[in-house]
Amino acid sequence: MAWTRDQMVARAALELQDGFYVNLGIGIPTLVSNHIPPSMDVTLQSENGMLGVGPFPFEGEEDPDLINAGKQTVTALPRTSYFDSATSFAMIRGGHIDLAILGGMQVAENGDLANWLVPGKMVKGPGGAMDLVVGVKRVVVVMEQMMKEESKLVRRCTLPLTGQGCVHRLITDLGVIDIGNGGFMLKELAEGVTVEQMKKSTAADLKIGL
Amino acid sequence: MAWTRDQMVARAALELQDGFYVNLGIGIPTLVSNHIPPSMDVTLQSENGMLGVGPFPFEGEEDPDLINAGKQTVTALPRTSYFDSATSFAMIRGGHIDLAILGGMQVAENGDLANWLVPGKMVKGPGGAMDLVVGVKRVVVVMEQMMKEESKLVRRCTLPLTGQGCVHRLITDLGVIDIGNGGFMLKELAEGVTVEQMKKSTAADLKIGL
Amino acid sequence: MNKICSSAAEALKGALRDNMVIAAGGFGLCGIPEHCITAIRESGVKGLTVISNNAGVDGFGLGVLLESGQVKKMISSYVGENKFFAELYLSGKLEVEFTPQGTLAERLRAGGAGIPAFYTRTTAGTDLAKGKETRVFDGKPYVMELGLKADLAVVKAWKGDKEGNLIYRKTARNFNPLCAAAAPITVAEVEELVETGALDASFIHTPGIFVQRIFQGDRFDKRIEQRTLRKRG
Amino acid sequence: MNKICSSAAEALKGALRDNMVIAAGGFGLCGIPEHCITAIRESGVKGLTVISNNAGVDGFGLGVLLESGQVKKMISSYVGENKFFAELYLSGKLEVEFTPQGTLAERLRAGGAGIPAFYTRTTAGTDLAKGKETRVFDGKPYVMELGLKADLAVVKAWKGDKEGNLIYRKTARNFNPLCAAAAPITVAEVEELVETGALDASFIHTPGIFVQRIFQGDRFDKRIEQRTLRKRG
Repeated sequence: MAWTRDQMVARAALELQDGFYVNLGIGIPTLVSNHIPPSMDVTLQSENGMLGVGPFPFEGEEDPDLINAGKQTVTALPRTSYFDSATSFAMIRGGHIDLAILGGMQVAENGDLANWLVPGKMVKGPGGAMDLVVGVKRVVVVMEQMMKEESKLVRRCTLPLTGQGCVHRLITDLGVIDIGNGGFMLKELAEGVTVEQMKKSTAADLKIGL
Repeated sequence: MAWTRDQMVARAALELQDGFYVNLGIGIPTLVSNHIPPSMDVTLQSENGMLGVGPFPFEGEEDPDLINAGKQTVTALPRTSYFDSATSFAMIRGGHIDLAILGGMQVAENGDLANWLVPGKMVKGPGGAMDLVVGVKRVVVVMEQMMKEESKLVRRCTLPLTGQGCVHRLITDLGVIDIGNGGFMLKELAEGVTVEQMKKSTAADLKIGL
Repeated sequence: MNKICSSAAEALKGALRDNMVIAAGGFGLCGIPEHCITAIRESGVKGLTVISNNAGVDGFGLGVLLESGQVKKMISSYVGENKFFAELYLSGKLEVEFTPQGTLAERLRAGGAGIPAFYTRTTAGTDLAKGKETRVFDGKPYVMELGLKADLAVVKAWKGDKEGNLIYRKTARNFNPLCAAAAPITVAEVEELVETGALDASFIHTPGIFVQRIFQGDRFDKRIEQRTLRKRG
Repeated sequence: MNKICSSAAEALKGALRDNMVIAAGGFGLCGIPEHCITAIRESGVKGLTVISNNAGVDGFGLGVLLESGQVKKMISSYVGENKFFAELYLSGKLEVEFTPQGTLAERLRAGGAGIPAFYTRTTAGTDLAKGKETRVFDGKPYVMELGLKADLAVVKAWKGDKEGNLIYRKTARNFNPLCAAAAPITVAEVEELVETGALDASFIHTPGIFVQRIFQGDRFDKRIEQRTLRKRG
């Protein structure tokens, strides 16, 4: 047993706090926006130049001039502001964003993150991820724990790094793992997942901090 | 005989060209705006954040939110745009301004300019002058040639520099002097001024290029 | 000084040459100078280095310049949407300088602002920092990045006036103002050319000093890359 | 998260301490946060380092904090309008870090944007470059300047909403947006506090993320420093 993608995303939403400015990465992290409690005041930043990202539009209301960093059509909110890319990354690099929730391909026990390149195979580019991981106050990675038969939680990343020592917390389909001085520290298990299973699915030491 | 202040300023206005973006320094250079030919399309920049500076307001129309870099009340034109100080100096430092006309206390034959500090006496600060002299494509200095009994055209500046080798042309009450590889080069004499008088009023070599 | 042109072709006349560097605004297909891209394609100019956050998609945006073989090198942050790009790159037919999005934005801004270099934490300790100077500030490593200038910038705005003052609409702003300031010749295509004075002076995004030529595009395609909707009810 | 305060005193509550660094917007007396300056004076906080392009005039603007002896150091570009300032400085009672206006603007922007240092031609070869690193790019000397951050920023805007989104009026913008981004706590005083949504999202000068507290000033003095007029007719 493990968390479904939706459960992972719901768990990731618990990282949000009232008043937070948050950047959600492309893909699974974007889904976190569906789980923001209505009572909570969270402002989403999209690095293409928007603060206060609203929900997807209803059919017929989509606007080609209004997209998020994943190039998806979105809507505005009363609080929304638009700005150029330099200002957007001034926010990010300058430490003004409270939380980034990003996807990952590998996370190492020293907090290194790889999520932008598989040499010779995948060529997409770093996008805004490299700026987000060094600039945002807290970085949470949401990803499946295993890639085929291999754990994505490793001693040292073998894929090219996105950032060094930048990940604070990992949310996978198996549970929640923090990264501290000593490496991976298990904080929560998904329903039905055992410590043993979590250890097997981690290609590095795992301290238990449940 | 020599040029009056108004004649100096009128001569400085001949430096303008159609389509130019121009920054006029505080004081005498500001007066150049009175001499722009109506047929000429010149846009004035003020480093406090305005492109397209209009004339002084009529009485009763002055606006405390609309001033030039000399803190004088001004007006807007149809073409006007406002921006913050970083953008303003991006224009200046980035080489987007065609011409700056500035005041001076000393100009040296190597093009050095001093116009911001008399140690122990005057304390005003560099303002925007140090950015203007390095960033603007062409720098013209307008000033009296003599300060009391001393020439302001010198071999080397004794006052603290505003910028190194930055002045292209000097317009004084006695005439027009260019600065090139070889030092000062006399280009024009004011009405009634002799070469001899100009040489006496220059504390450095003066080539004659009339 | 007349900045107004009747078409992209006229606006780009004399401004194109082989092996030049062109900065192009836009994020994905949002706010791209589509008329200028078409005119560049039709001009046949080649060996281009193009600075653009993305590379369009197959068959639209900058993708068309990749397909026509006019581009030698891209300086971009993300090209995940373009399959043909990936083929060209992986087969060594296209040179790519991957630059993180924030670094790309800041390098363009620096180029336009007379800043030859700056330091950023971004890429420190990664492959993209290889060959670059690093330096420690406050105990953390930073990478020196160089300002980026182009020979020509092509940008797309919502409205513009005859002085070249521009405003952008919503997220179609993105890299456009940065590109506009980073080149000695900037060509702006606008959806609506308005009289000088029609734009509010306090809300101009790109002051006219950064724009040398401007034209009103006759029809904008403005394609949507990811049409993502929510259900009613 | 409520950012709205009823007064400058409430907005600055808990944000002031001796020997702190405060960045203050404004150019001359144009666009200065006059209510915050008064509240800082009344708080009695001392030993301040103030980052501001100018130092007000005798009796108004930052001049009042100089007169009350609360300022230890100014980081400014031009202080020619303030006689008392000159006295304090020449008698060694006030420390001054003269920073060219463009460098000051860029240092504040860098501080807010996570750029620890950048290079500029400005001051190269002058006394103000002494003790600073210089470096040659493209054959010309450049000076390394450090990003500038404050503990607190006080800014003045024309209109603001409850999220802290701000717009400025005409040349009263100047250093205000740069100061707002360069401090972890920014207090904005506005002439008019409007409902969220009343400002056009494409024309917001300072997005709310840069503003932590906001209040509507009850009356703005808005003095004119050089009332310069032209004659009718």
